[in-house]
Amino acid sequence: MRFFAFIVVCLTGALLLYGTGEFPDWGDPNSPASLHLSNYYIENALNDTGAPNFVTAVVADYRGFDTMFETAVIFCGGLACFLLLRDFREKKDHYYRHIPTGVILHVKDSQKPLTIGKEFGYMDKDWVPPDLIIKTVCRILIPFIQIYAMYVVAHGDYSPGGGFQGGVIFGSSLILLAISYDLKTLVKRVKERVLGIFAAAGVLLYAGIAALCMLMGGNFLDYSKLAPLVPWNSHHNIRAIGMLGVEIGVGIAVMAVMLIIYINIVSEGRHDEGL
Amino acid sequence: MHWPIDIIVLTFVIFCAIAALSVKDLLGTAILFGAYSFLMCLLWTIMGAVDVAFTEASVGAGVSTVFFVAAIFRTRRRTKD
Amino acid sequence: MDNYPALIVVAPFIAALFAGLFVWIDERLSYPIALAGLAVSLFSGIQVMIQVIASGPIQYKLAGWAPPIGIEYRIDLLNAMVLILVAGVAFLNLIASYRSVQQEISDRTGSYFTVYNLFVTGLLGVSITGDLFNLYVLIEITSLTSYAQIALGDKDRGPLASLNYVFIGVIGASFYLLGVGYLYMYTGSLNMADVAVLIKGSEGSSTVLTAFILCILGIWIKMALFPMHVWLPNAYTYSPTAFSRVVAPLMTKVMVYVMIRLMVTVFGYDYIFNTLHLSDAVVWLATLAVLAGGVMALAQKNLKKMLTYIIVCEIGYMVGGAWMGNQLGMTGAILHILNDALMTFALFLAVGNMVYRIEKVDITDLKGLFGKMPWTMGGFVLAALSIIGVPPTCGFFSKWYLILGAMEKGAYHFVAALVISSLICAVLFFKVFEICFFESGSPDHENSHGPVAIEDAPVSMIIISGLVSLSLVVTGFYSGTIVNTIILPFLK
Amino acid sequence: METIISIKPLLAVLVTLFVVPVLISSSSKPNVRESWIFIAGIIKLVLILSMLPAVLAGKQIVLTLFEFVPGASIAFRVDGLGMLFAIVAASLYIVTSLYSIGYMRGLKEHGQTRFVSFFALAISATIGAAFSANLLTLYLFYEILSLATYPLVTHHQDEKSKISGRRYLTFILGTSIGLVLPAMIYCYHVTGTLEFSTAGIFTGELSKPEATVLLLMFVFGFAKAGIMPFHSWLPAAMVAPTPVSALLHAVAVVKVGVFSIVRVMTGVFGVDLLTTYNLGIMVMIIASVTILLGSCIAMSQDELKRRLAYSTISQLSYIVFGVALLTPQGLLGGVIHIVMHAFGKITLFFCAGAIYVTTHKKYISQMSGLGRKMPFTFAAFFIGALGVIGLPPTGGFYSKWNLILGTLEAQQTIFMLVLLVSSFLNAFYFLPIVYKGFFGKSEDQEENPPEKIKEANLCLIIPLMLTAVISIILFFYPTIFINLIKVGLGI
Amino acid sequence: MSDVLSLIVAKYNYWLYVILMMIGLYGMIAKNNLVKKIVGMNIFQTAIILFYVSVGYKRDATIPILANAHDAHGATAIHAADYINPLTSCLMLTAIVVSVATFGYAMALAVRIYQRYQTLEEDELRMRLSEE
Repeated sequence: MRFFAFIVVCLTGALLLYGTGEFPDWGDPNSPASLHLSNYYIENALNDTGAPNFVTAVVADYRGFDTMFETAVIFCGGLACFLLLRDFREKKDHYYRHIPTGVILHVKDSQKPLTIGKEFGYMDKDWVPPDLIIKTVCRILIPFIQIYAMYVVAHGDYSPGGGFQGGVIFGSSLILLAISYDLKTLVKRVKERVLGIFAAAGVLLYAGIAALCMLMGGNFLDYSKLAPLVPWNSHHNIRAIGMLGVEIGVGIAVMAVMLIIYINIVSEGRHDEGL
Repeated sequence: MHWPIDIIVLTFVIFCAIAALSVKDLLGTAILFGAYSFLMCLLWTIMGAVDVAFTEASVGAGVSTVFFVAAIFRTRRRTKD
Repeated sequence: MDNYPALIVVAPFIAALFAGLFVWIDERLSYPIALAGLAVSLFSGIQVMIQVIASGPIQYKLAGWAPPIGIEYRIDLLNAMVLILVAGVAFLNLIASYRSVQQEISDRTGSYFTVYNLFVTGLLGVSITGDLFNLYVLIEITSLTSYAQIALGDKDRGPLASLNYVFIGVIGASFYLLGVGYLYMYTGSLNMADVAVLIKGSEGSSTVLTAFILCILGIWIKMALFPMHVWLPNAYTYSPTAFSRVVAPLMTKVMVYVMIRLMVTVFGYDYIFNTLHLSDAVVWLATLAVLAGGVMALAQKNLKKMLTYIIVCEIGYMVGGAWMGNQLGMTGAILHILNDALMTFALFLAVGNMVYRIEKVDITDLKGLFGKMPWTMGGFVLAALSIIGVPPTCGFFSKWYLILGAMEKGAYHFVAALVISSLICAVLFFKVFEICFFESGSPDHENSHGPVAIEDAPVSMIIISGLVSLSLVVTGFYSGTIVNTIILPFLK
Repeated sequence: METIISIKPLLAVLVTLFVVPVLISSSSKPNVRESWIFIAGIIKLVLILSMLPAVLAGKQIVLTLFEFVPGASIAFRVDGLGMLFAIVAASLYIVTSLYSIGYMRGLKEHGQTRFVSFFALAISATIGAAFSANLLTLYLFYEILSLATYPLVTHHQDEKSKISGRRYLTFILGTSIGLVLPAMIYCYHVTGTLEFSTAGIFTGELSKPEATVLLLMFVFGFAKAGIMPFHSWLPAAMVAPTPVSALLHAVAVVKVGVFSIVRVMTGVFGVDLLTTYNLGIMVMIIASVTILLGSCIAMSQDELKRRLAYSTISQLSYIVFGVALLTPQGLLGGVIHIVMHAFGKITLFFCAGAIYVTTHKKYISQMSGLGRKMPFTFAAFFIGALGVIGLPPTGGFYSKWNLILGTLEAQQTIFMLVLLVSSFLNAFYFLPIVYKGFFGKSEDQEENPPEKIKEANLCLIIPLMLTAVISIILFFYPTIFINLIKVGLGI
Repeated sequence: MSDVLSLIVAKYNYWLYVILMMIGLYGMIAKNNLVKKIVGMNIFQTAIILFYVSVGYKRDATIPILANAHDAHGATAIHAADYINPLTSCLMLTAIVVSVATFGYAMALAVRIYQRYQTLEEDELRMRLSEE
């Protein structure tokens, strides 16, 4: 196998190197790649779309269709993990911790779950008491991370970032919550149902705005046709508003999907205990 | 002239890639892989592709590593190769 | 309405999202929504086909940007045909598979329908787009959704088959992406028509050559051309019925379409056949694929797996025809996209019906099935005859063109391979028929719910299965019309 | 040539196909089912006969259904040759249907609905093959016929029929896909058409070696004609119920094979091309070998049906032989043998079946003395045997006579010898059966007391007497068929 | 000598991406552990992204965000040569998303396979499969 792999790899490498032979120099401003289309984008993006970040302009508008499916890809990823790992069966034995005393109870019959509250807490097989420093730091940090995520989403057309990055950051903040406390805390606060709806709704927001353009008489994704819907808008390019809408959609979807994937992997689909 | 920085970072990237594939501890692989992603992100920033770099920083170095660690948590840490 | 081209892809997409949304609200609604999306897509496909036949290729500018800047859909006759095929097969399969999804994936049907519709969206998008990178994104959608669905099948082998498919699928898609990158390096454009103009006259360029090899190689891996087929049999065998029924007819065929699109629209005949002279080598490869597929099919004990090897063999047909370098061969390849999709669909529909009743389809499990499931077996026989190439089923007519093309080129080894594979298929299927016909199985089949008397599949499944099988004959009779109105005008 | 566009050929083909759903739906009521068969059969015959006057007047009835590619369409054309074959097949279908009622019910066979349905399908395909306007259509119906007969051959669904069915398909499908299909496509590749025409479709594109290979591919490829070495499916197929053997393996299936070869030689290659390249001799040698070997093997068979099968193999080659003579007399003799042999051989099979149903005897050695108990059956057997041997007063004489004249016309005296020797052999293996039947001693009196064996029931007797009588009538009135051949081949 | 140096400077980025890709591909094919394979896969994909980003790079150009956007607003002319290619960045955003989705799902598959077979080593898996 190793030998075979070596041969394949060498052949591929040789082919790719051969292909680079006629490449223009690295960073050559006059290479065809940097002239044909990119110049158009750089020179016209601001006028066309009102977004000073050319990448965002291309991502959300010129090639917005790609991005819609990119979001669909991430949605697929989440859905795939859900389909693969999600295990709806109730687990038979549960561990509980009696909070005042610290005694661990092992309940084998799941018919009568203990009420979780001041007296009893969940606990996992390899439960360790949450570290106070980590807990506190995270509790303080998480809201800031989330605000930053929202900034990244909203400010995507002026600075690097956009819906995807923002969504990932938001998702990470919640994952941080799960890691610093435990998975139960997260699952209790963010219901699986909510995540599922968010994931679909985020992509749907994107596709919906795009389809709305179609209903307004334009082509699919042609934001310029949205103008009648936002009559109060006077000094913003209508396309920039459309882009903002889809970026928010992407952000929501990505946030939800990241959580779905994480929760399913870490708890093997049972949504009870994890890292 | 960015190329000296570029080539240094690139060397680190390749080093990390090889290391990530060859250590026998998967948790080590996870961390090396995170480092690889982060260096990659640095490389792209040098080349000016800030959006890509940002994404890689949040995804590659961030969430991917978390997924990785989560998966290792549910499987085995040791490996033969 | 000018938005039909967009609707073809968008309708199932939005339907999928709504279906995904309703999983968490009322799961029963997911199915009708998914079905409606596919119906709209099919309808739009037919509308587009009518427009294309009437007034030539349609361009659709997504987001309203003119082609090289934005993404465009460019629908000519070939696209339109593949689109209708994909939408039609997916739609019919969704109707036929409702019961088997309920049986196999009972606790997450809504999500399954979502994934299913996304998969179909991907296939439709691949067949409609005129943009190289958009094609890649949509290939990835089809891939991810198929990874997901394969893992849902067999509890033990499904995930492994899926992971293998992930690795090979990623290699294939990445090769394609690299190829696109090289093309972009050379031309600075991603639009197919634009790229085709820009690479004209650059026959000697190593970049273009590498791009060409990478793209074609990537697509070959994705379509499972021998010897890159290793992932296919396991992946298709261990997937759930509803999925294997749609992926087996469509996935490889859409990839063949992509290959033809790259050959015809992007790189051009002239470059491939007159500059590179690749025809001979690839036809030999296709010959090998045909033979190897047939021989490996002979060794199988599981009916589903046997059929997957036949797919490998049929891919050889299409690749061989497309690379024959003449019009007849290309006609045969394109006609075979349609015919093979229908044949495979009919076969897998029948097999799905069997799986629904007897759960395991090792060949020895099929004893006495003619008596117990006469309608299903009727469909199966018709489809099998089409694979063998018995007139008037459609399989015969595409084979006709392929052989004619091979004769024109003088590639008699390919002719021999086609004939031999027909014979092998005859042996294969009659081996199955013999068991179904002669061996009288015990009156009660054992399955996991204990002994159950076998009867034919539910009516919804039988009707679709019978309909598709009959369509094989109808398509066969109208092959001439299809060739004259769709394929020849496209190739001229 | 004047042509009439009419839907009649299509109807004639489809009528028995359309009746299949009706048959299936009335499977619980055997009498209703059988009456439908007769209605369909009679409609079919009437349709065919209604086209007869036009065909005799030298017109052709054409109908193009689907143009597949220019020159190769799904199309029908009724000419003399096809008409001749269609009349024979359709009329014998009615007779056989009657016979099979007696046979199947007499033996209480299972799956009778399946049986009659596939029978109807097979006869549709036969008529389709007869009316084909081009090689593609012919191939289409040829294949349908192969597949439709498979469930008939393997009707008993036991191990023996499984093996036979396997052999049947291997030979028939193997040769048609392996040889005919490439040959046909090559023809199209070279000429761009597959339409039959009396002048042939080749206009000098073929060199002699190419033509030789192609012709061989066709002659061996149409394995239904039973040319050696692709003959052994026919004896194997004798496991089928006798009506199948009678109609299909004496008339429909095998004759479709021969008919296809005739069509290819006269309509695709054309007599002129074959004469130019002197290819007739080659085919004649092949046919002669089959004729003689077939007869010799037939003599060694003890099972009656197997003997008949080998006899059929040898007789079929007469037809090929006659056509390969490439002279008017030879063609006439060969093609008319389709008719004459059909009536003679079907009589023989009917008799074999009647004997089996009544006495459950399959082997010739058990049959001595039976003739006295079953006089009608054995009388018919005698007439049938005469027809196959080619002696007056049966139609068989007429074809043998013309064949011999043909050899003289072509100045192939050696081959005349073949015919004579073979006729002698035929007599040698048929007449002793009749002799033993009437004059031999009954052997197994203990097992089967003589009073238990009596003449077969009416459903069996009427058909076999009918065909025997027709084969005598044909001796006196063969004109209509001769005219059809003359119209069809333009001689 | 300076020729060689300039050639290296001109092309080394592409060469190194090829090497990185080969490492990834090798890991994907030759490694025995499924998780390692997945890592190889990701390295392979990132290498391609590196290639695209290299294609989009321009000497003496800055990041593709309009400088002084807030006050300029189209008043001053924009020079295309000043900014790097935004198109490749856009494409690679998509590619990264694809790679992370695939990565996440592959990890999920690995967990699933481990659940079923208690191992992630390919040779052991093969042994288990042939036993059954």
